[in-house]
Amino acid sequence: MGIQRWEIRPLEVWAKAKEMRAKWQQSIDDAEKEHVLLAQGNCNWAVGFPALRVIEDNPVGAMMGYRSSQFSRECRAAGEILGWGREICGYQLNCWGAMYLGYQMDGSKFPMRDMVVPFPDPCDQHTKRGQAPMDYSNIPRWQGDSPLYTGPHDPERDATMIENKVGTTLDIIADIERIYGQIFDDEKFIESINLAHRVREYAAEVCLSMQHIPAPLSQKDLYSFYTLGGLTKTDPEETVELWRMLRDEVKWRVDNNIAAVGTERYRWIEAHPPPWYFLRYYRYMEKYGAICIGSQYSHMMGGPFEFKEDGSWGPRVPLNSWGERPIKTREDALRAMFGDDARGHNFKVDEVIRPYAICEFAKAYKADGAIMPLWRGGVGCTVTRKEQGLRLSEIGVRVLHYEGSQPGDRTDQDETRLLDMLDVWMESQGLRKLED
Amino acid sequence: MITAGIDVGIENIKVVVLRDGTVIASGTARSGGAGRGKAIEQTWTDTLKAAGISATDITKVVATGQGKGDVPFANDSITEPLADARVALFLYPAARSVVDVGADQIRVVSLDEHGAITEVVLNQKCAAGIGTFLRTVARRLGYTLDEMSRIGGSSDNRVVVNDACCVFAELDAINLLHDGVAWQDIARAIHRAMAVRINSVLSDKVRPAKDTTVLIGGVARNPTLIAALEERSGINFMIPDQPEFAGALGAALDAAA
Amino acid sequence: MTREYWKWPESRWTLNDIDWRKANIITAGIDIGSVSSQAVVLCDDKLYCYSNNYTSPEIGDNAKNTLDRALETTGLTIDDIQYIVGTGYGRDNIPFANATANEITSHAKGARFIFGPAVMTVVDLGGQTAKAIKLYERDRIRDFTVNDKCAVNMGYGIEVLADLLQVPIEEIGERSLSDSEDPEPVSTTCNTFATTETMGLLREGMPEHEVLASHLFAVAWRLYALIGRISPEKEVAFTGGLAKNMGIVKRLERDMKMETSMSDYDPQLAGAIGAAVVAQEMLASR
Amino acid sequence: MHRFKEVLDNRHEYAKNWKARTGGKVLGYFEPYTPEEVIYAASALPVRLLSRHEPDDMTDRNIYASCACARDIVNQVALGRFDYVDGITYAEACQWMRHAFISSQYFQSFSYTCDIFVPDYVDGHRSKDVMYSEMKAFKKSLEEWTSNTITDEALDHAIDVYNTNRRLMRQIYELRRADNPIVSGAEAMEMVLASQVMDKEDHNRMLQEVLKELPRRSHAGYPGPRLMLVGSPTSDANLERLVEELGAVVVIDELCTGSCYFWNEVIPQEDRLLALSLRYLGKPHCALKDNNWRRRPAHILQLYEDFNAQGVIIAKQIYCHPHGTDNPHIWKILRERIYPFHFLERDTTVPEREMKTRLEAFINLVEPVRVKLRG
Ligand SMILES: Nc1ncnc2c1ncn2[C@@H]1O[C@H](COP(=O)(O)OP(=O)(O)O)[C@@H](O)[C@H]1O
Ligand SMILES: Nc1ncnc2c1ncn2[C@@H]1O[C@H](COP(=O)(O)OP(=O)(O)O)[C@@H](O)[C@H]1O
Ligand code: SF4
Ligand code: SF4
Ligand code: SF4
Repeated sequence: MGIQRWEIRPLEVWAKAKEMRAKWQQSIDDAEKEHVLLAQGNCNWAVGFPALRVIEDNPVGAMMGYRSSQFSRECRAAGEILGWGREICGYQLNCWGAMYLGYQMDGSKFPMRDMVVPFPDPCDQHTKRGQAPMDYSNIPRWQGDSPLYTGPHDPERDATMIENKVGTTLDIIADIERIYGQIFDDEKFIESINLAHRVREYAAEVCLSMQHIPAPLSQKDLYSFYTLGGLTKTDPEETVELWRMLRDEVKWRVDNNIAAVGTERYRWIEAHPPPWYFLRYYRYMEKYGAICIGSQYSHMMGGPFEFKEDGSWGPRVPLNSWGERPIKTREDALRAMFGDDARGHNFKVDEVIRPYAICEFAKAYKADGAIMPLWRGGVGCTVTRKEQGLRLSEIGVRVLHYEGSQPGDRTDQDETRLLDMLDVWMESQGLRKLED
Repeated sequence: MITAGIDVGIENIKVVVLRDGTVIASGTARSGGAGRGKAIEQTWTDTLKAAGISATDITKVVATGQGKGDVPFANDSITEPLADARVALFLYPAARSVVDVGADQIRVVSLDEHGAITEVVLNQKCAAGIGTFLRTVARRLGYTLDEMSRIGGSSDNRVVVNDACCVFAELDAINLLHDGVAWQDIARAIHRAMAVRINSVLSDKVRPAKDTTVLIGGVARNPTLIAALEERSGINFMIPDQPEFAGALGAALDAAA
Repeated sequence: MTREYWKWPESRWTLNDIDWRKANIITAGIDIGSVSSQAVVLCDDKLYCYSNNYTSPEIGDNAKNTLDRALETTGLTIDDIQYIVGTGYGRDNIPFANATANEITSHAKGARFIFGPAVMTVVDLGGQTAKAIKLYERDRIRDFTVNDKCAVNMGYGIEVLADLLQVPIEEIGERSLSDSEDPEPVSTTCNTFATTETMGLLREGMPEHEVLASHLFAVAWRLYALIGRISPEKEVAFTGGLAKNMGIVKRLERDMKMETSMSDYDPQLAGAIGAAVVAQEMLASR
Repeated sequence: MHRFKEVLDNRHEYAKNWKARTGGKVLGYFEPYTPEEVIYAASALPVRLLSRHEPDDMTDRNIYASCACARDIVNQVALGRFDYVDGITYAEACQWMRHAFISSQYFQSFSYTCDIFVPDYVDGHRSKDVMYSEMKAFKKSLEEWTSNTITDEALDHAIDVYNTNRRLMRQIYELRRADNPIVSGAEAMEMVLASQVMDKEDHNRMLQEVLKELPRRSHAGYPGPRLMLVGSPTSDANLERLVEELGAVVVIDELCTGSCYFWNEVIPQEDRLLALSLRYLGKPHCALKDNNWRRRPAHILQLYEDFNAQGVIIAKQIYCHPHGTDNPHIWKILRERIYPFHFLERDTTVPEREMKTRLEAFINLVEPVRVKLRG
């Protein structure tokens, strides 16, 4: 029996994405020269401050693991020498290892942070993330919470939790204004929230389009755009435009059955980021005509999704929907932002306390299989991963677990073994390589 | 029709020659390191000689095992679970699961009523190397594998070693040794700890059924380990005569199919 | 019988230049390790004889046999030895020892005997564990660290590797050094992972010397992170059997910029020598 | 004194007897942030689910790379050791414990489960609002489950019992400040551990008896150097025992299963739930909750000095990330003051010789006694 082959075609919007990426890089390089405050963390409201730049060690650490295993190893050793354990998130090991060493991958001085404004996340390693720079150079830190709970819905609990987040953030903003003498620009912040929402709407459409057979994009494409989703900080209008274009093109691809993988005959999902230094495994799976159609993690850019009452799968309408309630003040904007994160509605919560939620995702996207990492470093990456696997196999989705240290740390990653396991797994499902 | 299967494991190479469903010759050798190519060649020619046939008599050669790519004369190769499934169903048509415990890897293959594979579970890294560990530990205690297995079986002492992985088990074993604990008791403790580890792989995802599970791989030659594993898991394994050749036989069967 | 690649050569030796009958102080040190056992005899401040062999599973007789081998051909008997100190994993199983010494202490003292009194950082690379020791004021211990559970299985792991790869254990180090650049190391945390990964590399067609390089590079990294914890001096004295594996020591020199102390003595003897030195001190303090 | 160890070793029997005696429900909890007083006031018995190592081939299917502490609990549940536990609750702290909370439900069905969110930043002025709201929700759900109304009187009684327990435990710990402590580290640890699996009124009674007997205890000889134990929680006193066998004495610990469990009391106020919220937020910081304003390093140093320790053993569970992340700073502050410390990783079994070598060398380092003569 012949294999169905779909037409493939490069994405046109790539050109624009590339151009934007270059600009973004430039802006980062320029920022080095400007005298801005550097905050460790990740917060959407930072745009409101005229001279505050946030860097999350996630991308920094991931990039290091990806670019130079030698440097990442040095960083790791620097951290281990000071007492870090192997169970620590590899992004941190990389990033703070460089801080201990005092220099970055390219040999330049490590940019010390001026403050820590951590991104509240259910992952404990996220919580502890601000610890290293804070302990190392005695800088202030503002830790927020990431409240969640299981069990029946309790509006009172929800409200307190959201209010806690809104209130804490208001305090932090006030603190920063007071300490550093910068004035927070509400208008800019509100605008950015509105724009972010539009990006998210387009992104949600893009994500939904992955349900189509053949899938118009692959997980790798999603990742490339994923990073551009958070760039509203540099050129908001342009980002929105990019996402609109992507949405349109994807729509066109769906209508015309243009595939990301021409031989698509097997659809798999994953959980959590892949090993950034070993993206080759996507390509390898394509040899079997197997395409990765995303993960709860990559689809997060479209916001939280859920099955609707009519059985369709779609983005959840936020608790404090932007559409329904106009955003006028700083507080409104924060509430809109955090309302989204309320319990049971974001991917992290699903990962951490609703392991079965991945089944909904698998069903919606007609997945045949799931490939899931088990990381030794970083609890948030691995918590409930095996539970998810069990739940998936209960509903007939085949699951492959592979082991490693962490997406940004290749220490325990056995690449040969992973490829071997892919062969074993695919052949045991009756599939053979189409090409070699 | 004559076919052959060759299973290149991390520790051992196994060759089986099959004529119309009957094994006419088999051979094995250490697979070693860089010298593996030569060892494969050698085992192959030796086995053919024992069978009294020449390579041209053979319709098809299929390779399997982690080193299946290193067999230049193979006509095809299949991944290990396929070979496991083939041989299990050939020897025991009622089989629903196959457990293969080799030098490095543990595999659990579940089958449906038509013999199709429904799930494959591979060991986690911390459960790797059990076969090799048992072999080197025997050597360290000054025994052959058979002896160690027998001696371990003769103990009824309940000392335990850590069951998290081979390394931890070994640490505890050395500790006991220097504490003056009798060897047979240590041997037994080691076998039991390894049984716990293997059973943990069996417990993953789909538990093999009590009476329809085949156990193959070199470690299935170890009666004390099997006893411990059966006790721990509650499974009565079906074990072929030469379980270490099962993978190669599976490949030969595949070649004949 | 096929060759046993994992076996390292056992040895025994006597210094024939001196007559033990003329010595004032004769002490012995016995190091019963997880893999190997050594017995040494010191006549005054000279190493007179030693033996170095596998630790036999016959724990009860092991220490005696080891000492007997050292004394073979010397005419010296156990009764001529004034003081015997045991050390190592099995130090409690030396019925004839007058006292025992902790491994950390004995390796520190042994290293100073072997490499000279300037030694301030000692790293023992043994069968199971690695220990990094920092000294001050002659031989007082300022700090020490031992590798934790998931990083053990040092020398013994190499024996298993030699067996799997069918490369003689004494050659593993040399063979791994034929290229000046190392490939990516295999897992640097756990030896079980590292071994599986190494076998995988070989299977993928990586040449043997590169595979070995990859493995030993990983061991060296593991050690580097361990040694770093005690803020080592630039010069480090390596003791223990694995110090004979040049693939590890050279990498620590080349890539981690450590300077290694040199000596003609067999570094594997350090523990036993240290114990014999302790024996001398005990005699002196009596 | 040995009675504490007995209860600890037979904790399942203890709880079963308690149930038979009172007809009450047992609520298992995972983390020390669980407001036990509320449970107690609902006439249920809060029992900390403590790990115990048994050969484990059940948990791999559910958990990966977890510390033995959390993993063993799941194993215990899988083996049915906690069959008497009616409900479980998890007060947000370490994520591995959350995982244990989730996975346990896979192996045993509980008539009640509840998670309580505890802020990551425990000291903030807004933290108490969340904690308070969670307390209220917890109280409500407990009332539903037990069909008992939790009255203010019941809460007052519970607070009183718990505060008494804390005070008595502090008295025991105070005894360890003596030059020659009459309570060993292992004994003290067993007392705290036992308190977490017992009805506190029983425990109080036992403590009062012991406190009466103790002064009559004869002092042994010089106990050896005084050590402090810092690190991941554990459920036994094996390490303390080993150290004390080697000729040193553990005079104080900073473990969440040890001193941190009872260190601070509830300061009564009109709103009982608020008083409780503040008590739990005000606990000595665990490694995970020590954010923004660091309190843990100062607390460790304070204990070190108060108890006149001479060295610190930092024992971390393999895969314990909160301590893995916090350790660098703890090492740093100890180094700055030249307080000797030794770091070790432990899991379910301790290869004794290995550990002995290290501990002995450390004890020698703290107080050089050189070599031990035999006989
Ligand atoms: N006679 C025996 N008694 C006990 N165990 C044995 C015996 N022969 C082989 N084994 C075990 O089998 C292992 C090798 O298994 P095998 O399936 O040949 O490995 P692989 O295919 O991975 O190379 C050895 O490491 C040893 O533990
Ligand atoms: N001649 C040698 N060449 C290379 N490696 C050696 C040699 N001799 C011993 N070794 C290594 O040293 C290890 C034993 O180290 P040793 O310090 O004697 O162990 P321990 O004292 O802990 O028992 C062996 O496992 C082996 O890897
Ligand atoms: S989720 Fe994973 S990658 Fe993210 S902080 Fe936690 S451990 Fe690190
Ligand atoms: S030493 Fe054992 S437990 Fe640790 S990582 Fe290796 S195999 Fe796993
Ligand atoms: S705090 Fe540490 S020991 Fe406790 S559950 Fe978490 S990881 Fe395990």
